[in-house]
Amino acid sequence: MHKDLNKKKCLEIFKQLYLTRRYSETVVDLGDKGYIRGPLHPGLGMEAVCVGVLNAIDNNDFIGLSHRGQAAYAVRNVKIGILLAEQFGKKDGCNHGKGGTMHFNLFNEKRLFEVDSEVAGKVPIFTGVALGCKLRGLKQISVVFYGDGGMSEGWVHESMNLAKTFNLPIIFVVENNRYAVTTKVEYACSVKNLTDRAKAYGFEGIEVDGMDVEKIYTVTKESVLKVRNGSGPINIIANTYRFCGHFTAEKILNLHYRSQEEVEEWEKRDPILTWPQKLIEEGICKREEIESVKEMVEKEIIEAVEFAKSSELPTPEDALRGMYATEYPGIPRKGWF
Amino acid sequence: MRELSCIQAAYEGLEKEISRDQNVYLIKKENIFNKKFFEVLNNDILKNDKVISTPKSEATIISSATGLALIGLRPVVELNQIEDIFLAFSALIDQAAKLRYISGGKLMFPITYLCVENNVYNDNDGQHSDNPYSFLIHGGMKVVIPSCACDAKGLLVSAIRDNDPVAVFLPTRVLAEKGEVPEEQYTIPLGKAEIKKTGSDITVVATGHCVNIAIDIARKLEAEEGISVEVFDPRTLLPFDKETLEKSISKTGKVVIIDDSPISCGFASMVSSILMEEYYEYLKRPVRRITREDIPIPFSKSLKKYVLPNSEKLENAIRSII
Amino acid sequence: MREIRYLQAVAEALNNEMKINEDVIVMGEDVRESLRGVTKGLYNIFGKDRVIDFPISEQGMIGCGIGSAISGLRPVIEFQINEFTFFAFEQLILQSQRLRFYSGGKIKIPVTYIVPGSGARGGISGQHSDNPYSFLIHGGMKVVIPSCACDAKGLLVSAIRDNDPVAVFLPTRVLAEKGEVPEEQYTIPLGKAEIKKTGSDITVVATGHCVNIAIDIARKLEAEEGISVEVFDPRTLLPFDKETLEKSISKTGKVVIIDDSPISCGFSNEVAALIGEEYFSKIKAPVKIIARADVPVPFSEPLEEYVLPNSEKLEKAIYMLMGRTNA
Amino acid sequence: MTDQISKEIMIKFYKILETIHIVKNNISMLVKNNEIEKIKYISYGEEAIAVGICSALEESDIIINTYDGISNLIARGGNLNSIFAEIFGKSDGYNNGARGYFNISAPELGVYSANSFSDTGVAMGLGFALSSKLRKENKVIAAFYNNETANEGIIHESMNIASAFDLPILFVCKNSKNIKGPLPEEFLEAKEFSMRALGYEIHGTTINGMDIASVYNSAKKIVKNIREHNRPAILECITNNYYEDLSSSGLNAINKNIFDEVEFNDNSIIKNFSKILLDKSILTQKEMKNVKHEVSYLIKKAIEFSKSSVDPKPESLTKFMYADEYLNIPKQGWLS
Repeated sequence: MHKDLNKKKCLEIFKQLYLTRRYSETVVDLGDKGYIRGPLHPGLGMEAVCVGVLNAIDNNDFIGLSHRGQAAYAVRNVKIGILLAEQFGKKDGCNHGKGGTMHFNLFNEKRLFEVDSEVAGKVPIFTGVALGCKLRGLKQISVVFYGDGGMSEGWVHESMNLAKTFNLPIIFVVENNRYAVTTKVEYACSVKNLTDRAKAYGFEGIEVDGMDVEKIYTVTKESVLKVRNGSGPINIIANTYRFCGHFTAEKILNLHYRSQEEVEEWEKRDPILTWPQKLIEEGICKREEIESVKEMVEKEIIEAVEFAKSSELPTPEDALRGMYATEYPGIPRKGWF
Repeated sequence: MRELSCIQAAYEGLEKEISRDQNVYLIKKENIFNKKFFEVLNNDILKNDKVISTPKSEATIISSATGLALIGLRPVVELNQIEDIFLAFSALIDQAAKLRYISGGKLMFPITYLCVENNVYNDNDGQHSDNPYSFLIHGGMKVVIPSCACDAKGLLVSAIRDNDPVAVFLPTRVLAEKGEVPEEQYTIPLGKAEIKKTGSDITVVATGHCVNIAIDIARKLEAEEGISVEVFDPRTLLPFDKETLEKSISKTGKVVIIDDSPISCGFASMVSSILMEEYYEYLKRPVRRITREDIPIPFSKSLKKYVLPNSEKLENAIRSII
Repeated sequence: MREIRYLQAVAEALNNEMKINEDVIVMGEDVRESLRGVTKGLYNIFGKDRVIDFPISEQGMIGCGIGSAISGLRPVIEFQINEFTFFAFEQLILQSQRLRFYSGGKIKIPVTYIVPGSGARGGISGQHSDNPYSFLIHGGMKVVIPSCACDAKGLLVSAIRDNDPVAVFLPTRVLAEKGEVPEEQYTIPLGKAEIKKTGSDITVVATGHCVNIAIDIARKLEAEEGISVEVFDPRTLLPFDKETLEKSISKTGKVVIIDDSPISCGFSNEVAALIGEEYFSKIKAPVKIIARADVPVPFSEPLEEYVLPNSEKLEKAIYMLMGRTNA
Repeated sequence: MTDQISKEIMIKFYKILETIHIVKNNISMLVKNNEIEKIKYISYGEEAIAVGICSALEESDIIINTYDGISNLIARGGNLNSIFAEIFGKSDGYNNGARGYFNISAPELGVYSANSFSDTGVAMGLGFALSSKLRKENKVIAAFYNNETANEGIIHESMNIASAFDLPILFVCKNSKNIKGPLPEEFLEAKEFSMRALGYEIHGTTINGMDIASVYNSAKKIVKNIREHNRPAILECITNNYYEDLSSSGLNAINKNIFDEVEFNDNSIIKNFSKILLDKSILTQKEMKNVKHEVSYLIKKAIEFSKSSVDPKPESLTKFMYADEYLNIPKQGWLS
């Protein structure tokens, strides 16, 4: 075990993993029951990447999340209630019901940014954030998550070039879950070794097992040190897998892009199972301690659901507020009604 | 008062704003003009370390300006080819214009896009010849298009101080036009139109360089035939100053709109639809639109004139409804 | 006649067209598996050479479509999400729409862009709910938005056979609706509107899923209030069939426009401006516009309802124009 | 290197080089004399690349231009009459007067251009390559782009797709050491653009783009490779570009000549090449002079032809715009 990962930290990490998992499952369940509108994109199976990376950096470093980065909220102690309230479209949601799933905004409070849901859209934005940090002389670094699908998007390439050009303090984390919706990474991506992309721009790319929190933690710790010293960007490729479909509607679509065996093979490496097992095997903590964490999480989830259910819906007229920071009469225009 | 060209006025405003506010940065692409551009303007903005030169990657540059704004800076992004708006359409329409709203009104994106040399009069064949502001209006972004040097400075400064993304278009045709510009820093509020010439028979709504066309025609018609033309320059296309237009239209009851962007779903259509919906009772005659046709700009001179709005078309339109 | 769903009609049209014409190929993201259902099963029939999955690279994909269209293929490109058009906006407008012009009319670019699931789907928030057709109209591209299954099949076939880029928008809210659709392959010409319901008191110009809203309201008002509403569905937004609109307006003299894209510089504005310019003398009352407010679509249901056009707003507008007090 | 190239081809190269150069000089004169529509600038220094690459391709192959399409077009055997008619905006031009100088294209010769200064036409090359592959036409597509646009996302997308789909494209990067403010190297840790090939598992080479023989030989080899294996490749050609500024609008209306008065007339490519020809006694001074005279004569004829050509008719606007025409489009505003 990495020297920084003491018992307390290890249990905390388990709590974060488990809370994320339970939150995702709860959301899917609530979606099925009709409490949450629209499709959901849970990161089931991919929790380790986010948890590993976020534990290895400071709490005030800037994070651009992918749409499967729900674990980040658990790591930064966000109340699950306000996320659920947002997904219920309620007033107490973190975006007051305007953003919904995939757009949680906790940037001011927690430096977590998920507002934008464009494919890899946060990559150029966070290149800008990193540039801003450099211009303003801030010590914070930026970490931005995107998927293997996003790697084919033009602005990811532009951002990597720009980040190296200005030697920006940014870590690009690719959550390579092997499928861009249904398209295999081997089909869409022209390099076998994904780290070659970074090398083509003259900076380091590191591949890491994305199901192993400790490995991710170690790699990130080392990278952060270099990035903070001003040696420019780093690209981490974390190989992981999503256990669920691309989105919740997938189960009715009858898709055949991957085999059941493949899913089961990966499920054996589920961080929610392997991490506590490792802790127990290495004698870091006891089974009972793990169980008590689980109980705590269940309670938290129940409270959060209650909170979200009891929160009020926004008033319809709110729909026209919040578009502009400097307001003028007559905008936003709304037509005749 | 001293006279400056429109572009000099704009960059003077920008330079002073950069020195005044430590958060204002100029992000510009490296390009062919770089070395001499500011020498020509007699402006030493480049000596300022708050000017960031970037490689040509428009989508990322515009999107990263959103990132700069996210942590409290007020970037001014110079777009010197109008293609940039198309290449970075996602970053403009889907990110900058939307993110504040999606965040529940919590985040703020004070970004200014300064679009210089943006139309057909810049000797580039048909390329870089678009005036894509109607796209941005449809996307909900504030759009400013000054028609003279004095407006250029004041509106640009307002745009920089505005807390939302604002696109400022400096039409090529007016870049070199000189006008009186106060030395001190001043602002002209967004969303306020100006009556560039008063009149009582007909209102001409004109934007950008078309304002000058309209004023010339107005003078000519007044002198030669006693037709009194009022020239209405909205200056800000979004927010649009309906109230001033109402005043003008209640007086004249007749409107011609002249605008240099394609006609379908363009700015002229928006003004016309406002008139048809809200000020219908004042209207005595059809609302005429003189705009660019829905056709790209051809190279051939003989074809160009069919595509672009010009004074002859405006004059005909005025006569047709007087 | 048999009844099938809108989406089935679209898929059938595409399938038949690929059988008839070997040059028709399908490109898009996840088109093999088909998330949206438009291309379902095509991969098994036509194979990897004619059903081509792309990486998430919209610019590259559209560029590839343009090149293959110039060299004689007829690509049908699916945008999985309506906002993906923004990524490739430069390729869509500056290249695919204009290259023919700048070649001096020497080349043809017969590309069809399909945008399935355009518009708000309910709970998918600001960045996946747009109806970006007004952007394309302003760029000069032919735009089609069928409102029923029968139109969808015929118009899609016409779009594929058209020798210019045509964007076909399939509004989410009608994808599951059933309608009578002939079995054989047929075309409905672009640029021809259809009067979906005749009436004499007022004309409602409606697009996409708003056509159904308008028809429902028209029936209701006719039965309950005796107001005779004519529902005008342009079907093709560019070219716009103003002749049919003129006929309708000459009869009614009153117009409401209902359209699900943002109001400013949107399609609704274009129609209103057209009326103000060319049919001013035929109009007896102000034109009313029911369109989306100029904000991204919010997530929460009451907020979303407030922003989008709906039947309640349309009903009020009609009452108002008819001078009824219950407005 | 030059030894491998036959005498006839060397002479042909010389003639094309001179033609491109004299055509550009003539256009510049026409702009200065206000005889044609304004053109913002004319670039010199890319002629060897145009001639080398275009000569290495087969006739059925396809070329995607940058803004300097005219060099490619002439190297491809473009008709001078049609070229000048286009620059005069006349109906006999390659694009019937719609396009003009920049990004001129000639579909009949397989020379295409995007409507772009950002070289986004590279993506279009994917489509030509794809359809050639599907129809087994065995074409190679040469897609040109510049160093300044090499950082555009669309170039990356295109290279990724080309490699993932095994498409026969040659990406030709014209890396000019001379233009656009600071050298592009300042923006690039990887000093050469061909290094980008690593990110797509394709072949990348950097050569001297001022040396026509080296361009021709490398291109020949790479094109052969592409044709056999259906794999894309990057060929980076280092050049020295110069711009001659001709614009008169916008900023230049305030102060003429934003560009440095560089040796835009610098014809080092031709000078060096002539020297080789003389040294190897392939051509004599006199024969060279004759070539120049011959070319100048043809150009004079072409200019005369263009002046007498008719203006395109306004109806052609609609025809250019849509292949299938309908009522009411393209929409035209109110006209009396």
